[in-house]
Amino acid sequence: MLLVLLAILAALVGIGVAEAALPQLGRLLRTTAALICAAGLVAVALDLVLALPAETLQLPFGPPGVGLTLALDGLSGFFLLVVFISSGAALFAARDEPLAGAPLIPVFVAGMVITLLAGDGFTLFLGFETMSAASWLLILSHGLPLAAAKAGRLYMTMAIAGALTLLGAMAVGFGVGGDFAAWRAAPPTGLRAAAFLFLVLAGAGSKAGLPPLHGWLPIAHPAAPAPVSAMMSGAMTKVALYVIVRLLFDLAGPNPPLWWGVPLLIMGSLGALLGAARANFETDIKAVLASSTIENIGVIAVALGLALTARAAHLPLLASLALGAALLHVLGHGINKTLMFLVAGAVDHQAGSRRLDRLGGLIHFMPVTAVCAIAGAASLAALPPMVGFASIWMVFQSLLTAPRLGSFVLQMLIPIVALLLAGGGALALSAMLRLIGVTFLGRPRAVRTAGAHETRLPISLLFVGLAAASAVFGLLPGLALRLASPALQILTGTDLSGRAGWFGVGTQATGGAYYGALPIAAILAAIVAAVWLLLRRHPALSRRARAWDCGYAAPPPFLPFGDTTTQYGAASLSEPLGRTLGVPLFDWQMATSIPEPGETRPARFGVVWYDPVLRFLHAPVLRARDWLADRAELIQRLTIRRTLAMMVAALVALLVIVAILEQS
Amino acid sequence: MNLGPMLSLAWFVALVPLLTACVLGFIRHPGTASLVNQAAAVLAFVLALLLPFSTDPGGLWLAPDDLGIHFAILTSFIGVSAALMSGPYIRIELETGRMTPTRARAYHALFQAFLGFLLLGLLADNAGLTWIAIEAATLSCVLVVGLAGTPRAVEASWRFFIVCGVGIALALFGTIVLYLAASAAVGTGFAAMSWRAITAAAPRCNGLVLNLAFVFLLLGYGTKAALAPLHAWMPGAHAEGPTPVSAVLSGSLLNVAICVILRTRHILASNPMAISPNDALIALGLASVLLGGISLWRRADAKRFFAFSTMEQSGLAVFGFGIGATGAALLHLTLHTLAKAALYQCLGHAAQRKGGQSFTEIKGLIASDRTLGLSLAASIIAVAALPPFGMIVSLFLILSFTAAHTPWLAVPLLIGIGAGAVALIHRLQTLCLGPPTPSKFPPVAALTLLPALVLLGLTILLGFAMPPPVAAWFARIATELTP
Amino acid sequence: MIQLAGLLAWLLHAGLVALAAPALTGFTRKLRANLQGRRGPPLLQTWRDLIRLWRKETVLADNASPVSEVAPLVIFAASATAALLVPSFALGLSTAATSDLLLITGLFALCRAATALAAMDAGTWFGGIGISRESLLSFFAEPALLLVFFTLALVAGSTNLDHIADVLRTGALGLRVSLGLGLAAAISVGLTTLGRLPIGNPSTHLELAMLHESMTLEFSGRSLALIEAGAQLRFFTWLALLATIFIPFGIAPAGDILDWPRGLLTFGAKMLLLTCALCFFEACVARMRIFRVPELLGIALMLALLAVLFLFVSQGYT
Amino acid sequence: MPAATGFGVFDYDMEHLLEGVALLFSFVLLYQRRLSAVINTYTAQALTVAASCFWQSHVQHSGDLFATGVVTLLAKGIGFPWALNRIAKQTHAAGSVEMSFGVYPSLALGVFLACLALLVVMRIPAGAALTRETLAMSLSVLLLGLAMMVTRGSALTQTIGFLSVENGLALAAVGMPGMPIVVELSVAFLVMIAFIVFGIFFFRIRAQFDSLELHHLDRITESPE
Repeated sequence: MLLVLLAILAALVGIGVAEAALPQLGRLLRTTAALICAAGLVAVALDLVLALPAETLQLPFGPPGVGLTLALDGLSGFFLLVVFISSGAALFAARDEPLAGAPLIPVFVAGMVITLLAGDGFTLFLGFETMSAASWLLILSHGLPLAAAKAGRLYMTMAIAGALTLLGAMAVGFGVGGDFAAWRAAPPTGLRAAAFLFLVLAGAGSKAGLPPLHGWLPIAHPAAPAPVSAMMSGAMTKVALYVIVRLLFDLAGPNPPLWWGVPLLIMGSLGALLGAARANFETDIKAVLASSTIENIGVIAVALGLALTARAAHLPLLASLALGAALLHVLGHGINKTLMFLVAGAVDHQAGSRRLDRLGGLIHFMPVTAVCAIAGAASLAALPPMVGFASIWMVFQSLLTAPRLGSFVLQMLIPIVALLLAGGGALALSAMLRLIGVTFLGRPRAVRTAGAHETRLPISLLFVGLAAASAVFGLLPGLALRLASPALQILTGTDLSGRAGWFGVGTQATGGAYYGALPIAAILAAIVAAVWLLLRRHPALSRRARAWDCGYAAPPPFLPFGDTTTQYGAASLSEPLGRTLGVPLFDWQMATSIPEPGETRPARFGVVWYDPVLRFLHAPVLRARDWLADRAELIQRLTIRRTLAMMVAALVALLVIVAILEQS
Repeated sequence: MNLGPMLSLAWFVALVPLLTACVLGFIRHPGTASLVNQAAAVLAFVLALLLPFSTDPGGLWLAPDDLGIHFAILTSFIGVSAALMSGPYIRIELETGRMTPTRARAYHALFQAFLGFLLLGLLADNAGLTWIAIEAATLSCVLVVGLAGTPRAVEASWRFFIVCGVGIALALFGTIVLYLAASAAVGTGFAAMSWRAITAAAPRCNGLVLNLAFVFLLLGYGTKAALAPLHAWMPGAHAEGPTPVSAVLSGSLLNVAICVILRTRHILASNPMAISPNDALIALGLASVLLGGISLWRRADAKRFFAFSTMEQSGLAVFGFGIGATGAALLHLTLHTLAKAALYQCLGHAAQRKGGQSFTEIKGLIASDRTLGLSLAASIIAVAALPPFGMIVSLFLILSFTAAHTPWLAVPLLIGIGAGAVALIHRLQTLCLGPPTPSKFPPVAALTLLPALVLLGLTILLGFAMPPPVAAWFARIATELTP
Repeated sequence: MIQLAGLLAWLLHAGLVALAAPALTGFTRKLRANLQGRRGPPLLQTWRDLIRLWRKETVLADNASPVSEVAPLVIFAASATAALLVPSFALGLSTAATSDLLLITGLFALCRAATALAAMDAGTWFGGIGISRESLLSFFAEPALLLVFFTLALVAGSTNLDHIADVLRTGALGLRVSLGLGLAAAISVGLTTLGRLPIGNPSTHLELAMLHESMTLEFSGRSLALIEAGAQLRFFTWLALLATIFIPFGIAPAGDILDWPRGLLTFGAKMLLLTCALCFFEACVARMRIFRVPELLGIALMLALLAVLFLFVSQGYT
Repeated sequence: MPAATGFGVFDYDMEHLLEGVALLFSFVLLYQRRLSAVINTYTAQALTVAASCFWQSHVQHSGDLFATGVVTLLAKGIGFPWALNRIAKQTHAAGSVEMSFGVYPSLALGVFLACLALLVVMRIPAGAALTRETLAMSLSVLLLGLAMMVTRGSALTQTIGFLSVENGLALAAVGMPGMPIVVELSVAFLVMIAFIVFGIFFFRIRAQFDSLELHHLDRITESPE
């Protein structure tokens, strides 16, 4: 199986190089790349279902003294699944997009696959850097030069900082060289283990978008072309989470200290709240989706934190439930976020803009895309029949059963984490409703939006396919958890086979809470069908008229779409939230400009808010860098005589030091 | 003085460029001069390639060790690429009138002189001869830098000369004291001057004298290697003057100086009485990385910017030697020399096309000159140690070694490297992307960029798919260096 | 045998819900009118309204999309499913295994989502008022509700409604402090989600006061009938939820057919008791300003958190 | 091998005297205010070094040292001072030397550096006594030459400082028993080349900044690139 994946890897890089050489074959090459991803998906799914044993492979070439080893087991298999789904869909959607950096997309996928298949520290680092560099170049090759440059620079700064921190973590934890098998034998202990934990969380956490290092994500992900944003949010953040799971769960040994899960719990719950709140205030579709990624990553982090704590307390049942929740959410979010970003790309392409207050009423012009978007948003907002609800349900169940873990601090922390997570969930639902409502429903807010028409058939089929996949996993969560069972077996010893059947998933084999996904969906469908039949049996009259609007007069004839400005826009929908939640978190202020009497310009209603992370974390770092650069500049500006004086001083100092050393 | 001992292979490697330099002094026509220049460089490289295979390549005062041979091959290879670049480069300089035919002639002569003295410095076994070779190489480089004649070039060459003059004086004094220490153990005369003899007799020498020698040799050759407090001359020297010599070749001057420092370190390390030399190397290396990485943020001139990047990366290599990651540091030095040579070639062509070397003048290269822009971007990515180029391997090894053994040292190192890499990324975006600035010459022909692309290809090959004999060669040098 | 009994009980429960939900809303209106000295509409008025609306002609806004036609169906289905899941007079219904508190919250969220989408479809500004206020209140309400479930899960061991009712019914737990705090929090959250008086005014069409009605302003005929029925079902479900958990006495145990009549009687008494309490409360309370509601819900949140913490302290949870 | 070491042996005393005189001249260099005086002091120091070469050749009975002595005498004793004077006249260098560091502080610095040199070298066990003292003296001359370069403001004085450093090196090289001729020759040879380069520089700096004062160069260094 590893050889198949190696062939896929080579093919991807080959396609990248081929496309760079022959740009005119772009469309064909990207289709083949998509097919290769699909083949990879099938291969990995087979591997997971048949639960084939783990394999390792030492590549013949590779850097001197370190060597490149690849390893495939259940855990990397599951994440490969998500990466292949997201990349395959993105590549298929990118077929006819005029992308300057197109040859880099297969390289980006290859980078992610290398990271997942890494069998030793260097390959992991190499994959991590390849995927960062490829996506950075893709950001630069797209969009307005100024915005792309700023986003690209911020993105690459965080990527390099993250990669170097991860390198430091692996070196501090496991020393130099040696593959994962050797590392597993000698996990870090004591102070090194604590340093290892925080460095891994800082390095891979910043890449995944865990607070406090998540400030860059809502700026960088939207700047990339739509298919690449889909892969960055859908797949790359999951690869970063894979690195956290692999290093903290698998390689850090079977019994980590009990408090290891706490940072993940805190960062995850904060991420859920901040990400969801921010999604309500963003005005660009892709920024809303990027912020919602932070929320979902937060939820996954909470689940991972719980699993880690349960593993430390040797409760395999709870650990496997929490980890199952995390993996199901990874799969669900991977599919739905890819779908939503591709929809955002289609909307941007058809309606000419990504800004929410220039869209509206797109459901009339792009019905299929709208329906798929509603399905995707429903899952991201964790509404019952969808996969999002199944994983959130499992996360809350593991949260509710967690207080048995004992330590008093944990008992205090778990309710607060649950509180923040529930708040985040509510905000996510509001954000998704706002996104769908303002983009697809109501009346077009700009004439250009009325010019939109449905995407071409293959893309629509892609959307329907993704929405269907999300629905299938929603109705049959057991299927996804079966795919995850090899990973659960490796990390927690038991999988959810007893508890996750075909119809739904429960917390214990018998008794305990049980979420029957299929029966509930059946009841819903039955009721809807019954009422629908009732409606058809004796059809009543139905006609179209002007919207009642509580008796307001008809809009003047020169407004083709009626008075669109009275509709609730993006800013006004989140105005009550802004007043209460936005002020403390984001320094939210209303910036209204009322024209003076006699002025002809229209009144403007705007909102101004700032990301706390960028103000209180990034800005001080930049100030420190400038201060240091100014100090260093003094040395550059030294005149010749002062330079010589410095050299003589160095000589004298060295002589004195040597003299002192020789005395002792 | 019969010439028998002078006929050895090592002498040929050094003498070919030197003799060509004299010949080039008389060739009027710039076209033939650059052809002769290229031929001589290729010949020197081929001869250098034969060095590892010949049994006793030595000769009078020349008995190169593996380290010397390794860097001789590397320097002569860089010399070939610089020579291939100087052909078209000088032609354009002549067209713009920035260089008169007489100066072009002087340029080619000094090019070969510089290359010859560098090779002599590497292959010399006699400490005095090494000193003379490096001093002569510095002088020829100073003259080349001074050729430009602009006020900034004069200031740079004056600073270059004074700082290097003082450095070389300290180095001479160090050599004299080394001779004093060795003569006590080995006896006076030439025996006490040969690196091999001194290294062999190191344990028997007087520790205190060796310490004194080490201080002066470290500071003297440290100035040549542009380590932190002694680096004042290097940015100006790299930035002014014609690129093929002042930037591409002068990178190798740093390598030669580092070789000598490594030999001194070997001598000191094998003498129990002397202080351990590694702490000094670690301190200077770390200072170079931090100062280099941070002052990258205040540069307005492209060539000076990359000069600081050279200082940072060679500082990291010296740091690597200091903490004991010898193999990785050697690989890092080699890969960085290749990558930086490629980068400077592209930058040289870009600066010529845009008629200036500040960041405001060179913008949007990919838009105006696609092949040049892409190759400059690739070389900046190579220098920033990002995949797919090989420097990521050596960077990973050195940083992991540091983090594993002395974590508290790894923190400032990671910050310095991170700051440097981000500055490179930032400059890549301004140089290669965005709207282009007007360029005075037609786009570069792909052929002229061939040397740069070959260099980049070599970094990938050496990084990821190093052939076994080369790997064995690196391992042998590494074991030879660690006492 | 239990499956058969369970199915029978479930069908009986379904019939009960279908009949009682509109009647309950009618009774509430009647009682509130009497409390204000008015005669109020007859008890069956809600049935007549539903039938009248069912036969009326549906008028859709000119730019309304299929969402306006599907949303009422989804609202009604979700509310009905939630109603069917909550055990009323007997335990061990056939849906007992999957009647989970989190699932019921999810179904309510689905209703809210469908209503919001339907509201925005017409493109008028009334829908926007409701949605923006709803998103504000839901941020404060859902965490409180979850903490109440947290308390119940810790007391009963799982969030399965059937199991909780069974434990509370038989367990000699007496009046526990945390359950009392949980009840207070649950009531305030219930009032918010249903839009009852102190938070919103269900009977008026004044823009400032409307919470749910503004979202369904554009609907008429059958759609409005379905939405009204959904609202009544949700009202019934909430009261049934409070009755089953916080007044657990008298529910017939699973499979014990003979006990059903007693279960039915006690359930009817409980529902009437709760409705009267609600009406008395609403009679003497005025509507709060929308930005004061977060404070009320903040208090509910604190009560729920205290409930959980008291649970740890009192039981000395290991 | 040199005669028995230790005080009271005439050969050793004479060598020690010459090196002492050279060190004295280094101090005098730091003291001078006028440019011509600086050049004359340098010439005196060069002559002392030449004398030391001759004396060492007599003591060590080696013809090479005698040749070095002749070369030093011709190049540094006569050639350089002549060229320096000519350049000083041609570039109309100002009479007085720009004293950016003041006389007494530079002398104090000189004393400190001399003490440091002695401290560092004297701890070497008394092997070849002659070489230890020579090493100390030449290191002092070297450090004082560096001090001269650092403290004086004109390109010309900086060159003389550099040449004084070369004198220190020559003293050290000559003092080492049996050090092969190649080093001394090369020292002289390279100083020659360095001097020619200086010459070129002077004219070029003169052409660019019409003065040899370093503050013009400093202005460029301090101006942003």
